Amino acid sequence: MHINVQYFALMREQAGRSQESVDTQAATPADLFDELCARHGFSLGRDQLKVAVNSEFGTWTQTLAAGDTVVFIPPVAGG
Amino acid sequence: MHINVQYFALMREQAGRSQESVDTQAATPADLFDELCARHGFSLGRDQLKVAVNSEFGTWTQTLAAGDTVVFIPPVAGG
Amino acid sequence: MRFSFASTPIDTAAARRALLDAGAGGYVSFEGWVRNFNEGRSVLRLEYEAFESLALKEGERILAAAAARFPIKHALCIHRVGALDICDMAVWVGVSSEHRGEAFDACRFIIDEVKHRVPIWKKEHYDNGDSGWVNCERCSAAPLHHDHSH
Amino acid sequence: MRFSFASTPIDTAAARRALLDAGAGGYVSFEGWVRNFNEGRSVLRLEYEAFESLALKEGERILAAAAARFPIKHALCIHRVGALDICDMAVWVGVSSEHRGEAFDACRFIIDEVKHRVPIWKKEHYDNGDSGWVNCERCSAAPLHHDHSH
Repeated sequence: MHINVQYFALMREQAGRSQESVDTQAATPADLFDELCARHGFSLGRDQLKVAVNSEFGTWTQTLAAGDTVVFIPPVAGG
Repeated sequence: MHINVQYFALMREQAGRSQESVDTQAATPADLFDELCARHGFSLGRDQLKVAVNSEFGTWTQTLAAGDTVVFIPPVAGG
Repeated sequence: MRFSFASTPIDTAAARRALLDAGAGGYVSFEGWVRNFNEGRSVLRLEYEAFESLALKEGERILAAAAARFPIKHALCIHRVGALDICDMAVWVGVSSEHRGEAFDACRFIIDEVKHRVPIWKKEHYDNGDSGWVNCERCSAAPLHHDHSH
Repeated sequence: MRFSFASTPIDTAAARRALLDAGAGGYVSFEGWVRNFNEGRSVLRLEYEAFESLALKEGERILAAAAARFPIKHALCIHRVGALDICDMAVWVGVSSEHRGEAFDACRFIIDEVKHRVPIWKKEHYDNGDSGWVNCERCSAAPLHHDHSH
């Protein structure tokens, strides 16, 4: 199935793009992250990231559906 | 001796003036207050006022000198 | 560190500029606004009066105490005197500091101390035509039994 | 209650006007300013980037939580995105309330939560030509041993 992935900040720089459409068998955000980490070589691990699915905070173990938009959220630094 | 007295806020309204020069034998601000209270009929008592002598906080029992400026300070309400 | 009085609307933009500092990461300001009621009474307007020569000294002492107590960069306080309407700004406090916690703490310390220590008085004018000096009229109405709950 | 982003300097005067209320006696505002150093490094300029669709929701949740927790009249928060220089305002929070205590408490609550929860990132550019994403670069440099003391 196709999943949309958006990248921000350090993740955007390391992925070399701000978004991509991924054709994947990943059932969960955790599976998807591991697949994309192997491709892009992210320096941050899952324990340092949060995940959002369709512009809302999600969990690493929730089930992904075709067309979902996923964001891996590095440590924030607002203000 | 002559003492200058300045009045503010409620004290000013009750004294009917913002300042006066008083010829008095009062040795202390407490004595001076009692003398002026008898004349002007202040509604606030000494326990509700503070006193300043020459633009600095003072005490009711300090000794007054000729030419001193005394202010009886009602409860404040800044801000 | 400066405490001052204003007889016209407080220029907060100019005051803020005096607090800018390339080493400051946080800026907290407080404004006291004239409310349309106080202690259950409907207020139409206010007058502020100050014993300025002593108030300026006491205000400076408060700013110096804030600087000694909290690691701040700069602090200012400006208080209005004269006639004010509802929503007018009666007092402004601004503090800049390296980190935000100190700016919050110092700003609150300054306004709390100003309200308690600086010889400034406020006369409220009510919608029924009455008026009264805040903190004074009830004391004087019942000098032997005032409970200071106001 | 509104949380928003600005790609140009924050208009604090307009934002403040939105908080005016004849029943409000206190107004507290916080500004985050770009400091010229952070964690011992000399900073020349910053870039802020936000995951805006989620950040706006999270920001609104913070403002709603502040209104539920403190008896305030109005609250707003505006965060810059894009390139900022030293002394520029990165974030503004304003709160009005009947009494000043709640305005201080709510303003501090809002900025603390915004810094911890809202998906916004800050890239610092240093005087030696280096740059780095705050809270990320050191984690990624030592992912197995990061102590988060920064």
